Amino acid sequence: MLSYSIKRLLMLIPVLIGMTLIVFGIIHAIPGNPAQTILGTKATPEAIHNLNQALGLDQPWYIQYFTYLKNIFSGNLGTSIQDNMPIAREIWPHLAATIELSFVAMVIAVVVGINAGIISAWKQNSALDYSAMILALIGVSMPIFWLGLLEQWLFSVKLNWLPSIGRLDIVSTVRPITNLYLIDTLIEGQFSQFWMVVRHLILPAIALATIPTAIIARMTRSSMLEVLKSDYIRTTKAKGERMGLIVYKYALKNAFIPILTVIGLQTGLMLGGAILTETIFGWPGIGLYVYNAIQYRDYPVIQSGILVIAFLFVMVNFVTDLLYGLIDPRIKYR
Amino acid sequence: MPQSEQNTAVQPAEEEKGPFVRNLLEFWKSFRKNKPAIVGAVIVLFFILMAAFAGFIAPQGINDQNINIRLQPPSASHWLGTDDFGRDILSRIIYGSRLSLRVGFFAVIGSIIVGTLLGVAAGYFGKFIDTVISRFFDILLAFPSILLSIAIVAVLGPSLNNALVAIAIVNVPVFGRLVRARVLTVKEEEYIMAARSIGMGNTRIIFNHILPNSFAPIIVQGTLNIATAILDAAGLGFLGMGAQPPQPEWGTMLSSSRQYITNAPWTVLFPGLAIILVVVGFNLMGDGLRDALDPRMKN
Amino acid sequence: MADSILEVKDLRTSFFTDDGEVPAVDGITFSVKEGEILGLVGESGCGKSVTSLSIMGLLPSPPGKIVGGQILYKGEDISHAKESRMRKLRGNDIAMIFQEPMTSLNPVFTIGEQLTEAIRLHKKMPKKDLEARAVDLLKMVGLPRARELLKEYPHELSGGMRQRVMIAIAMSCDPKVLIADEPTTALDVTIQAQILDLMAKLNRETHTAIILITHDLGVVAQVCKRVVVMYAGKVVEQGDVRDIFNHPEHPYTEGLIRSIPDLFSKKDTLYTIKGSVPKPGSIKKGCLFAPRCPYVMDKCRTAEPELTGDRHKSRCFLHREDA
Amino acid sequence: MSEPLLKVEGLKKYFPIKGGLLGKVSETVRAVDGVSFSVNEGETLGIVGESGCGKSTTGRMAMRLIEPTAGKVFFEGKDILNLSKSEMRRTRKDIQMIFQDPFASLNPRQTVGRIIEEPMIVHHMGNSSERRKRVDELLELVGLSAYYAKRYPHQFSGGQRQRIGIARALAVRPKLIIADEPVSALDVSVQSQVLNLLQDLQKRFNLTYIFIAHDLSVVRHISNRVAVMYLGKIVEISDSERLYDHPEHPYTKALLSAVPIPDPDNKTNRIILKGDVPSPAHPPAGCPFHDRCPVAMDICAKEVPVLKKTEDGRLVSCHLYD
Repeated sequence: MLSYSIKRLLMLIPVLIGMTLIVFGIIHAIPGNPAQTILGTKATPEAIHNLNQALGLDQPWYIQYFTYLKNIFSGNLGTSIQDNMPIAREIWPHLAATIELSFVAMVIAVVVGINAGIISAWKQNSALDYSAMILALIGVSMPIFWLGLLEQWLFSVKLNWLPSIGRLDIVSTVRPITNLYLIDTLIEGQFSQFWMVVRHLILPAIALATIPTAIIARMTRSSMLEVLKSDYIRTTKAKGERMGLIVYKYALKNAFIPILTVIGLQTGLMLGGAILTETIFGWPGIGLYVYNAIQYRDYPVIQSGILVIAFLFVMVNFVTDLLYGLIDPRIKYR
Repeated sequence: MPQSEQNTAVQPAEEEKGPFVRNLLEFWKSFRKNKPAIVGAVIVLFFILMAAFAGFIAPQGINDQNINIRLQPPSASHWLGTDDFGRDILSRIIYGSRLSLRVGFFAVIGSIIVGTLLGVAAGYFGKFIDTVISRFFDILLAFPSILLSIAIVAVLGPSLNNALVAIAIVNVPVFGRLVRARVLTVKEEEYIMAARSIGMGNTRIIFNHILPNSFAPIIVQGTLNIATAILDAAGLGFLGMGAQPPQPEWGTMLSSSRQYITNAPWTVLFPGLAIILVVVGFNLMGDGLRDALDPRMKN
Repeated sequence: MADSILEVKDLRTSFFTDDGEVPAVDGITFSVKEGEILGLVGESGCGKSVTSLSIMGLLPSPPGKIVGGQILYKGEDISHAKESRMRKLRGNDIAMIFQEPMTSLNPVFTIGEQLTEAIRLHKKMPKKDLEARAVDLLKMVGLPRARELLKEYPHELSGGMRQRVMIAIAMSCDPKVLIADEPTTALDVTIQAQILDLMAKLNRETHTAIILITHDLGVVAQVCKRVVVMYAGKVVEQGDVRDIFNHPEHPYTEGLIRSIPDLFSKKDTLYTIKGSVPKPGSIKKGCLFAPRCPYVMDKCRTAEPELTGDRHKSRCFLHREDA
Repeated sequence: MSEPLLKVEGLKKYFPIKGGLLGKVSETVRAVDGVSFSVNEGETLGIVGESGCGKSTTGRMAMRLIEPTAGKVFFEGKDILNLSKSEMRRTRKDIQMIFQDPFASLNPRQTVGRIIEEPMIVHHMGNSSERRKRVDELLELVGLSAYYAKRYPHQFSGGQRQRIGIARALAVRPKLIIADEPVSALDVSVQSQVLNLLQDLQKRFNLTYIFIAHDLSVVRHISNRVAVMYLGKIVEISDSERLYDHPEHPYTKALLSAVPIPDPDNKTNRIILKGDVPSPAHPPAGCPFHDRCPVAMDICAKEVPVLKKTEDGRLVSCHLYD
């Protein structure tokens, strides 16, 4: 198991290097003079020269790349052009907001998706199965920004049940400890604040959870159907085990391997896909951070934001790989 | 199912048709039984016809503005209402189908061509070539897809065509890996061993045996990817990184209408429904094709 | 018969597909006596596996369905028994082992978990006795290192060992009937010899009746007392193993026996049965074997013979006075 | 005696298993470990053994579908392992193969006619109409009708597909046919049809066969000489009459006694071997069979026996006959 983990970790190295190359390349792929593009047509030649120097663009590219790598390893993610702040310091609250939102959305997606998929497979071709699968089909086909807009319109504007913007009510503040407000409010023991945080999470989390829920449900169903047809489940049936137990206790463990892949993949995609949800719900996460940076052509922020998200994505997939080993005893031998 | 010597005799009438036609007939037979797939195909056909004949069907032009009738609810003269410039939403949706289908088809065709070439090379030749190409796929796949397309658009500048290019690039590894895996599986099949045993060379094996047997999964994945490409294009449009107003791209329409959602929800509702419908169509058709083409489902 | 533990009477099982009803088992009758080994032979597609799944109530349904006849276990008709009743019988009274030992064990649970499952379901046994019982079972099927094996996973075992584990699982609740569906087909010949030897030993020691389903006439001749020969969903011949092999009455049985190459002497050409097995339901009239039969008479193409005879029964006009 | 058609010397195939952190070779599977035999024109050599004994790998190496790790393969006197790619491709015309799985060895997307025609195209034989005519002949030859040429493999039964595979192998008029378990996927009644066909074709075209199978009765029926393999080595090789009637190697004895005889009155005492075949990655030291051998001696665990001629002229690798 340990050697497997280390091997997988070593295999990540070329991927991570490739990733930094691509992110590094973003600024160099901009047609024309990047500094000019960033500052706009009215910029003075002096300002352009200064920015070029600040970004190190006057150096040969490989020197720039090694400087870039060195900076990343020393925890320096560059400086934002917009507000001249170090990105490494600025990025954490945004990242925390995204992680909180994605985590809640993933919990919803896993609980709803897996159960819907299991029941669909168990009661294959029943009305329940059909309705679940039609819903799942619509779920994977839904533009989540559209769903978010409709949610806001229905639950905030028409019914006025839930807030539609931000992580907090405008007037309140939460003392950031971890920047994960669900945890921060509980540490402080402020339960009304906690409730407020939860209410703000509901709509964006549902919007963000829609696609993963649908994908997990579909994957669970097909994986489960496959397992239920297998010889070893027939063996279990031949022992006289009841169907409910067969499905939840035995078959689920087998069926879970492809489901886990999907969960890992979707968790990563969520971190990236949150950009749409975050712009709609004014959620100050990393997606919104990058989105705003794009509007301002703040390339260092774009680069670092993308790098951080991609790094998280790769790490999530790495952890997923390790989790296989816990479920599937055969994996140790590969 | 056991088959007997006598009972497999095909009717002479069917026998006269070429093998290709009979293959097609057989495919159609199993596809026809799949009702959801038919529904999907009908939806897709509907949108294709709509795009082709937009000029004839649309009651008004794309940009026929009339400030006097801005933000009107659906009515007999404007079935789906009007937007903030008084443009007919139905007409814009009809014209918009051209943009969405264009992005969907061409992005996917681009990814298929590049992905297949790389995938075949990696799978068939293996070793060093495989390592390089596979690492390249790994790196591209290390970015969440929407984020990578945003990054590409951020570099190329926002426009529908750049969004198309971005989506195509992002999907290259999807097809590349699919084809590579398919080639690896097919390569191990006994009929490839048989082809080698009769003295056949590499090129001929790839073109006569491996590619035809990789065709079905590419078609299936391609159909499903048109669906996601349309969704991604709409998402980019919504973020202002795809089609630019006044182009009637559905995501872009949503983005420019979102401020009117309270007073004129139809301006948001209908473009969204159009996206869902066409995406559902491609998804259903893709699932249906998988069932009809997947050799594992066939006896 | 009083000493029959399991009786199958005119069982008919069909698959309902898009092309209509396909009769896989078409009115078969046989019985299993307490403690005997009964062979059920036939080529692929003859319905022998469908028969076993029908008895166990494990037909994939849809599309499979029992459409007629009875399955009597100790006199009780279980052909349409409730699922809850079948669950009590399965694994406890009637157990089954399958052809593919490589896929019949769940890869993500240990041998111990899978071995004790049926016992936990059917017998009340304190936890501490459970492990001892599991060890005994593994020893009974001749597996070494029993205690360590309990903690191992199926992929760590060879095919022959897995099939022994399957047998241990099947025997774990002392069933009255063990259905073995091609238990040695996937195994090498020396391992097959081990497994057949083991099954014969268990049969002697525990008096569990065994229905051995196989396509291999050699296996049948070596271990079975009585034989049922199936062709295209019907029983064509049944009787004592010696009668069947020494005086086959049905031309199909005769053909099967004669087409096996001989290990002890070399013949110039092998006997063959022309053609191949018909698709279920494709022959509407007459004897199902008529198109392939070397002794076919006009009558065979129009009327279907009954299964007649006393201890040695066959379904053929040849041995009938009225033919 | 004339030159044998095919002669194999010291053939070995080791498959490395990579493992550990840096993908080092952690183990070597000795799939075939020094196999030598020869086949004369017009005869059938049977190779029997249980799964994993290396018989299929041997067959594939004999026609260089798998590159051997070591050894020599002489076909009509020339070493085919030294041939260039294009020379090898030309030689393939003379050596053809029939595969085990009639479902997997035919490309599902090609018509039967195309499948049979393909070898002729590869070897530039005849023009299109001549080839078409030959396809029809071949189909008739293997007992199918010519009008089947337009169909696809999945429209045929297992036995029919195996006939198609045979027709494909015959298309280029080969001298040697290597048949790898050609009947093991078939039902008994169909199996005998295919065996008769193979024998019939051998007589008509003076074909030479290497017949690889696990079924001992089938091998006896079709072979003039038989080689028994165990863990990548040949343990006994002789003409089939003698081998079957008086097996000498303890493994051959056990193997033969394990075959269930379709005769209820013949219940000879079986030799039940203990345990399983060891993994070819960790073969036992000394004689590979010694840990299961009922008559093993001390020397068997230490020294690897070599294939030696015994008194009656057959080759056995066992210390009992030293």
